[in-house]
Amino acid sequence: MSEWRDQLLQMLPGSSLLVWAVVLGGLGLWFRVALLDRPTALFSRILGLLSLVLLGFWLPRFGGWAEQVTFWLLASVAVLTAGTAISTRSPVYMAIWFALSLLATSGLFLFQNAQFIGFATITVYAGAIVVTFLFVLMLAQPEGDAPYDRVSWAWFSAPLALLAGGVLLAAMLLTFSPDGPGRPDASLGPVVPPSALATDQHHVARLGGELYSRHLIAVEVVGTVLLVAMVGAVAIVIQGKSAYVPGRQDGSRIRGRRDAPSASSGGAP
Amino acid sequence: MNEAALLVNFLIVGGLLFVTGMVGFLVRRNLIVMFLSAEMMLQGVSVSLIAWGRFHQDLGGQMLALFIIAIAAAEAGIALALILMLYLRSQTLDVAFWHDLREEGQPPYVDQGIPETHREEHKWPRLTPSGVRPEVDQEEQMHRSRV
Amino acid sequence: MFVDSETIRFLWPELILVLCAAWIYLGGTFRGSRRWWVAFALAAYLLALGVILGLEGPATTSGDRGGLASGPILVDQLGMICRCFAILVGILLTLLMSKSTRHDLGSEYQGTLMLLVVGLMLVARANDLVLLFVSLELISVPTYVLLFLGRRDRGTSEATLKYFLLSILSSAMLLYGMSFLYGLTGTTSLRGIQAAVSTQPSVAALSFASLGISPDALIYLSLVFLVAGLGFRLAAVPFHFYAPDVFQGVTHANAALLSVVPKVAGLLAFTRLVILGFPQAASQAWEILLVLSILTMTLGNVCALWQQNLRRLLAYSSIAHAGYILIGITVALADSQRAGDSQGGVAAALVYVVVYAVAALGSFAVLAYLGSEQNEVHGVDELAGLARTRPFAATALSICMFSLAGLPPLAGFWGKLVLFLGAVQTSSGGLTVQVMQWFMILAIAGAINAAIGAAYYLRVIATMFFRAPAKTLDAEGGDGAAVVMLVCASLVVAIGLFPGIALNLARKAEASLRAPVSLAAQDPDRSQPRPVEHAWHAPEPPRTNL
Amino acid sequence: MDVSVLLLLIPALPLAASIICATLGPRVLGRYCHIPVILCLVAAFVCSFLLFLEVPRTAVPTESDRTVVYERVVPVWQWAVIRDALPQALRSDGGPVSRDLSIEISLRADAMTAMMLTMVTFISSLIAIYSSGYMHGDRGYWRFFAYLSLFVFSMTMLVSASNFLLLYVFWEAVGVCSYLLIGFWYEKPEAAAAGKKAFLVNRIGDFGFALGLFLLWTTYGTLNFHDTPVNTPGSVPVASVGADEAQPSDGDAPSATGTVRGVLSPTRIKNHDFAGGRVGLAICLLLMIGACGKSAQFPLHVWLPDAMEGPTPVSALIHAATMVTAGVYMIARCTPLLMVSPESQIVVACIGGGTALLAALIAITQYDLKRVLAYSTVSQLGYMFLGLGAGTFLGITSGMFHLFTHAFFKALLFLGAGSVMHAMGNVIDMRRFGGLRLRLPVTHATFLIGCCALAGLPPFAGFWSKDAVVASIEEKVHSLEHGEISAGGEGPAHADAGAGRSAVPSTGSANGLMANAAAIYGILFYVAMVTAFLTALYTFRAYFLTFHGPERIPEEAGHHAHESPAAMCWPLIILSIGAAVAGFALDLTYTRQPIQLFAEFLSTTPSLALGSVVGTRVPYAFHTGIAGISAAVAVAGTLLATYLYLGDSREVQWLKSTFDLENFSRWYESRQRTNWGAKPWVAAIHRGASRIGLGWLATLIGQSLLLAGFALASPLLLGNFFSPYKLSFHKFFLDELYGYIVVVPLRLAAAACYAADRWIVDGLVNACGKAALAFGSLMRSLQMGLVQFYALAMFLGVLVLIATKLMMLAG
Repeated sequence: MSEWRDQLLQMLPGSSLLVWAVVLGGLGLWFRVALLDRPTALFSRILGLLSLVLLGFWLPRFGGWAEQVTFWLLASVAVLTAGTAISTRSPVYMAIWFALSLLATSGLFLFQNAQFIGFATITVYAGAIVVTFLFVLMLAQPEGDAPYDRVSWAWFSAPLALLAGGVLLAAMLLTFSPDGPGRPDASLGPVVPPSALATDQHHVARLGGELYSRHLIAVEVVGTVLLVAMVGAVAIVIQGKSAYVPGRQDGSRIRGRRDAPSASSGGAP
Repeated sequence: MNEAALLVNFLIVGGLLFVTGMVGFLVRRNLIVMFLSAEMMLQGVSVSLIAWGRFHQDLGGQMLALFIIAIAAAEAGIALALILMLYLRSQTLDVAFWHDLREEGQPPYVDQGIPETHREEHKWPRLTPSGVRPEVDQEEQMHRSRV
Repeated sequence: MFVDSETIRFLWPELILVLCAAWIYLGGTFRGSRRWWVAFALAAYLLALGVILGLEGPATTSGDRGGLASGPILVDQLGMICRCFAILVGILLTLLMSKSTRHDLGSEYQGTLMLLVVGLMLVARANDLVLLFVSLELISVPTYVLLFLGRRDRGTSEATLKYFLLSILSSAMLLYGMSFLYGLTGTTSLRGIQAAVSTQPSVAALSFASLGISPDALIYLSLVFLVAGLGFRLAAVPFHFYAPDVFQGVTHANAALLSVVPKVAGLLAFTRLVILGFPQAASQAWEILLVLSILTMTLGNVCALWQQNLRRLLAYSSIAHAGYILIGITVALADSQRAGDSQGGVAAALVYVVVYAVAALGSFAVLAYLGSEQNEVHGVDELAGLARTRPFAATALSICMFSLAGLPPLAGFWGKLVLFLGAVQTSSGGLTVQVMQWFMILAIAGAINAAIGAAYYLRVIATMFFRAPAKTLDAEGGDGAAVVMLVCASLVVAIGLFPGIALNLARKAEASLRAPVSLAAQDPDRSQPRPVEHAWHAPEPPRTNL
Repeated sequence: MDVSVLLLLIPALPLAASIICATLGPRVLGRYCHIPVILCLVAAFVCSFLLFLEVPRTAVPTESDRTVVYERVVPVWQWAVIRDALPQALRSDGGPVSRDLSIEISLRADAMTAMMLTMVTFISSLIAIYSSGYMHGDRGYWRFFAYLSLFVFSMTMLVSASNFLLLYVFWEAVGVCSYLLIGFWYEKPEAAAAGKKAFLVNRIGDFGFALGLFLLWTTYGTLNFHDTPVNTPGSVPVASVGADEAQPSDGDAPSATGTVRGVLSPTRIKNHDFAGGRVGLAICLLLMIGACGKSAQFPLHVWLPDAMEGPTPVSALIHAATMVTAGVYMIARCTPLLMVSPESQIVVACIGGGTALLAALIAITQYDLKRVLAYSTVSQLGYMFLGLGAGTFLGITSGMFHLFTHAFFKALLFLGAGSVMHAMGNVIDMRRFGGLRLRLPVTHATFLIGCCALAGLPPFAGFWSKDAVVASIEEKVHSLEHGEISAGGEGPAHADAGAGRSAVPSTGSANGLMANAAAIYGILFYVAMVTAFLTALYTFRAYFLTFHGPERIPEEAGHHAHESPAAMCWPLIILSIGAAVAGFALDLTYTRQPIQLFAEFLSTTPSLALGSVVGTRVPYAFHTGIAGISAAVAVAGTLLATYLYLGDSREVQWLKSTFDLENFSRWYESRQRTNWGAKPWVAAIHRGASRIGLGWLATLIGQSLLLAGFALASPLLLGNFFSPYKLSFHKFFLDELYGYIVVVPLRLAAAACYAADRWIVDGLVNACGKAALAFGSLMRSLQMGLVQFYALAMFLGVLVLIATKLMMLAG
C-alpha cells in the first residue's frame, strides 16, 4: 500500500495534470447534463476536448504514430460520443449517439485483435439492441423529447453523480498511473513482444475452441438465460395486456390505454 | 507495441466509458436512456476485459466479454417487454413517475423546474394511418397470446 | 479437456431441472392446469434431490476430484449442501406460489422458478468467473419475470422496475470488479486466481510493479466493486435501498423469494469469490465488511421499528439479517489472515442464512396463507387477534418471528449464537489489539441489535396475541402456503432442537471450502498474537524508477 | 426414589400439566383446568421436598478435608455439538480442552438447587390453588393455567440447569412466560404495553448475559458447570460422565483423554483456577447486567412496577416470589467467579444497597397497593444483592436465606392484595378503600403477618433473614478493617485454601475501589438500616390505609365486598404460617440460629463449600447488638406508621395530609395533568420537533424543565411550613418538629426519587428506544421512492469506500 502513497506524493505534477483533466471533463459533462436545456453545448464540447487532450498528454505512448493515431481517433470518438449520448436531450439521438460509441468501441476491439467480440458488439448491440430500443422509443415517444428529458430529478443529482464518477476515475487513474505523465514510450518497462494471441490468424477458431470446451457449461447456462428471457418477455407482455385490474385501488390513477400501441402492431414512423 | 502502455490506455478508455454510463444512469430520467446507459457501463467493462486479456495473452477476458454481450441481449429482451408494459400503464417513460412505493409519510416527488419550451419543438414525421383498423376478436386474441 | 463425461455426470440434477423446465414451458401451451404443473415441478425437484443424494453423495465425499477441480465447476461438500438447500427452497417456493399465480400463466411461472433454482444451484458450485456471473444472471433474469407476473397492479410494476434497474446496475459493478480480478491474475478460474495470487511474488505482481501499477490498489478497487455488486444481492447498507420498496410492491410469495434466493446466492458468491479465490483481499475486506455489517444491522433494525406494513417490516428485517450474515463473512475473512485455525465464520454465515431463510419463508407463507387473491394482508394491524381467529397460523408466525428475533431454543438462536461466538473468539485471540477491539465492537453491536430487533417482532406477536380481533382474514392462500407454513415452522423448531446436524454440516462445508487451499503450514506457536500483514506478500517489488 | 428420577420428574410434571392444559384445555377440561395443574404442581413439590431431604442425607465429605460436598449431575440429552468451535489459540490452562462446544441438557442437584426447587414448587402449588379461585370465570382460564405451569417448568429447569447455555435458554423462557402472563388481559392496552416493556428491558439484561456467556466460553472453553469428558467428534455421548475414557482424538486436541473441567466444577473451584483481573471483572459485570435485568435492580428495575398489570397471582408468583429471584440465584451460583474479583462484589453490593434504598423511598408515596408491594419487592431484592455483594460465606447464605423467607411473605402479601382486589372489584387505589379488617378477616390477619415479616419485626421470618444480611455487612466491614478476611476463620485446614492462583481480597490491594472497600461497606450498612426503617414505614402505611380507618368501599365492589372463597383463603393461611415460622422453625430443638441451619444446609453446595469462599467462613455468632438495632429500627418505623395512619384525630389527619404531601402531590399531579399540548405554541414546537423526528427530545427537555421547576419550588414549599402564622396556629409544633425534620425531607426525597425514577431512569431507558426510533426516522427519510436516488446512494457508497482508502493512504 505504501507504494501507492509514494506515488501519490511523488507524482504531484503529474497528478495535478490528471486532476485538471478530470475536473475539466466533469465540468464539461456537467454543463451538458445538468443544464440540459441551456445552449451551452459549444462550451461543454470545448471543455470535454480540453480534458481529453490533457488526458492524452498524461497517457503513456505505446507504439508508432499510425497505431497511436488510430487509437486516438477511435478512443476519442468512443468517449466523446458516449458523453454526448448521455447528455443529449432527445432519447432518440441518445440511442444513435450510443450506437456510434458502440461502433467506435468495436473498432477498439478490432485494434486489440478481438475481432469476434468487435463484430458481435456491432451485430448484437448496435444492430439489435439499440435499433429495437429505437423502435420502442419512437413508438412510445414519437414527439422527440419529453419535458422530463430536459431536467434531472433533483438539483444535486448531477453534481453528486459527477463527483462519484470523478473520484472513481481518479482512483482508477492513480492505480494505473505509470510513473509520471507523458513519459516517452521506451521508458515503460520491458517491452512485451507482440503476443502469439495478437497475431493469431485462427483467432476465431481458438475462441470457439475455448468457448465450447472450457466454457461449455456457461454457454448452456446462457442459453437457458435466453430461454427464460424469451419466455419471460412473452409472459410479461401477456400479463400486461389487460393493463390493470379494474377496481383495484392503486390502479385507479392509470389513464386509459390508447388504442394504438401494442407489441405486435407497429405504429412507427 | 508496448503492451503495458497499451493496457493502461485501454483501461482508461474503459473507465471513462464506465463512468460516463454511470453518470447517464444516475442523471437521465428516461427509462430507455437509463437502460442504454447501463449498457454503456457494460461496454466499459468489456473494453477493460479485452485489454487485460491481451495483456495476459489469455482468452478469458474475451470470453467474459462475449458472455456479457449475450446476457445483455437477454436483459434487453426483458427490459423491452417491461418498459413497454410500464409505458402502457403510465403513458410515460419517466422513471420518476414510479415513486408510489416509498416510506410512509415521505412527501411525494414533485417535478420542479421543468423549463418551458421556447423554441418550436422538433416534430417527427408521422405516417397517416391508412386503411381500416381490423376488428379484433377478444377471444381469439386471448388464444393467440398463448401461442 | 475441461468438460468431460464426468463433469456432465455431476451436472445431472441441474440438467434434469433444466429439461423439466423446458418441458413445462413447452407443455404449458397445451395443458394449462396449474395444479398439474405444480405437481410436475415438485416431482422434478424431488427427482433432482434424489439424484444429488443418491448419485453424488458418495462421490462427493471421496475427496479430491483431480481434473475436475480445475474445471468450471467445483465438486465439494459446500456445493452439495447448498444445492440441496436450493432445491428445498425451490420446493417451498413452488408450493407457496401454487395458488398465487394466474391460472393461464401457471406453467411459465413454474418453469421460470425452476430455472431460477438451477441458477442458485450453479452459483453454489461455480469455479469460474464466467460461470459465476452467468449463474447469477440465471437467478436475476427469472426474478424479474417472477416479480412482474406476481400480480397485476401498479405496485408490482413499480417494484419490478426498481429491482430491474438497480439489479443491472449492480451487475455492472460486479462485472467491473471481476474485470480487475481477472486483470490481476489473467485467468477466470477461481482456483487459478487463487494459485496466481498466492505464488509469492506472483508474476503478475512483478510485471505490475514494473508498470507502476500497484496491485494492492487494484485488489482494493476490485474488492469494492465486488462488495457493491454482491452487497446488492445481500441487501447490505448503501445497497439496500431497493429492498423495502420492492418487498412492499410484490406479492408475499415473491417477497419470500427475494428475501431468500439473492441472499443465499450473494453469500455463496462472496464465499467463492473472495474467501476462496481471493484471500489476499482479506486484510482490506474485513475492514469494509465489518463497518458495513454494523451499519446494515443497525439500520435494518431501527427502520423496522417504524413499519406498519408487514412486507416492509420484513424487508427491513431482511436487511438487518444481511448485517448478521456479514458478521460471519467478516470473521471468515479475518481468519484467513491467521494461521489455518478457522473460527467457523463461513459455517456460521451458512447456518445463519439457512435459518433465516426458513424463518422468512415461513413468515411470508403465513401472510400469503392469510390473504386471498383480492385481499392481501398488508398492515400489522390486520393481524390483530389472530391467535384466536387462526390459532395455527398465529402459532407458526410467532415461531418464525421468535426465531428471527433469536430467542432460544429456536433455530435463530443457534444462528446468532454461532455468529457471535465467532466474532467474540476472533476478538479474543491471535490478532493485533486493534483488530480484536474491532471485533469486540462488532460482537457488542450484534448483541445490541439482537435486543433492538426483538422489539418489532414482538410488536407483531403482541398484535396477534394481545389484541381483539378486528376482522376475520380470508385465509385463502391455498393449501400450498399452509404446507409451507407448517414445514417452515417445524423446521425452525427442529433445527432449534437438533442444531448439531445443521452446525456440523456447515462445518463440513466450510472445511471442504478450505480444504484444498494449501496455504503453507504455519508456525505452530499460536499463542503469540500475529500481526496483521498486508495481503500482498511481495517482498518490495523492484521499483523501476524510470 | 433416586435423585435422578426426582430431578427429572420435577420439571416434567409441570410441563405435562402445561401440555394437557394447552391441548385439552379449551374443549375438554373447560372450568376444570386447574385440576391437572394443581395435581402436577403438588406432586412436583413432593418430589422437590424429597430431594430436599435427600441432599443432606447423602452428602459426603470429600477425601482430603472436612468439607462436605454434594453434587449430582444428571445428563438427559446431548443437545448440540459444534465441532471445532474453540481455536487452540485460546486459553487452555494445562488441562484438557475440548475444541467442540458441546451443549447438553443436564440437570444438577445440589443444596442450592434443592432449596430453590422446593421453594418454587411450594409457592407455585399454593398459587395455583389460589388462582383456581381468583381466576374463576375468566375467559382465558385454560390459557392462564397453561402459561402458569409452563412458567413453573421453565423456572425449575432454570434452577436445575447445569450449564450456562441452558440457564440462558430458560432465562429467556421465563421471560417469555412472564411476558405472556403480564399481557394476559390483553384487552387492557396498559397490560400489553407493560408486557412488552418487561420483555424488552429484560432483553437489555440478556444482552449483557449473552456477552458474559461468550466471554466465559472464550475464557474457559466450556459452558458447563460440571466436568465433562473430552469427546472425540461424534463418539462418546456425555451421558456417561466419567464412565469410560474417551477415545484418542485426531491429534488436534492437546490431550486425548481426560475431562474438561466445568466452569463451576469442584476441582476448578478447589484449585482456584479462575481468570482474574480484567477478564474476571468483565465476566462478573456482564453477568451482573443480566441479573439486574431479571431481578429488577437499578437501573433496569423499571419494568417490575409496570408488570403489576398482570393478574395478581402472576404478580405473586413471578414478580415477587420466583422469577425475579433468578438473578440472585445466578449470582449466588457464580460465587466462585465473583470471589476472584472483589471489585465486582463491591459493585453488586452497591447496586443492591442503592436499589434497596431507592425503591423503599419510592414505595412510601405510592397509593397503588400492588405498586407499593412491587417497589418493596425491588427493595428486598436489593437486600439480597447486598448480602451477595458482601462476598462472604455468611453474606451469600444470608442473601439466599432472605430470598427464601421473602418468597413466603411476599407471595402472601401479594395474594392478600389480590384478595382485597377481588373483594373491591379490582380497585387497587388505597385512597378509595379502607377499614376492611372486619369485612375481610382472614385476609386481614394473614396480611398483618405478612407485613410483620416484611417489616422485619422480631419473631417473624423477615427479621431473621434481614438481620442476617445486615450482620453479614457488619461482619464484612469488621473483617476489612482488621484485615482478617484472608486469614480464614476455620483453622489451619483452610489456611492454604486461599493461597491459590486467584487473588483473595485483601485490604492491601492497590486498587482504589478496594482501598475504600471498608468505607463503602460501612455506608452500605447504614443504607441497610435506613431501608429497614423505611420498609417498616411503608409496609404498615399500606396496611393501615387498607385495613384500618373508617370503612370505605368503592362502588365497583358491588356485592363482592366479602371474604374470598376457601380456595383463596387456605393458601393465604398456609403462607402466613410459613411467613411466621420460616425464619426459626427449621430446627425444632431451637438450639441453633435459623441462619446457621440454613447456611449449613447450603454449605454442601460446591460453589459455597470450596474455594476462597471457605476462607470467609466464620463461626456464626448472634450479634445481639445488630439484631437489637434492626429490631428497634423496624419497630420505630412501625410506630411512626401507626402514629401517622392509625389515629383519626384531626391533627393526625392534618399531619397525615401534610406528610403525605397531598397538597404537593396534588400540585404535582395537576402539573402532570396540565394539557401542555393544548397550548398552541407548545403544540407548534412539539409538532415541529416531531416532524423532524426529535419529538422525544422536546418531551425530554420539557420534563427536565418541569423537574428543575420542582427542585426550585421545594424550598418555598418548605418555607411555607415554617411561616410564622403556622407557628402560632399550631401549638403542637414542638411535638411535631421531629416529624417535620424527619418526615418531610423523607417525603420529599421519596417524591424526588419517584420523579427521578419515572423521568430520568425510565426516561433514559425509553430514550434508548426513542433514539433508535429517531435514527430510524432519519434513515427512513432517505427512502423517498426514486429509483435513481437509490442508485446514486449505491454509487456514493462505493465512492465513500474508495475515498476513505485514498484519504487513509494520502493522510
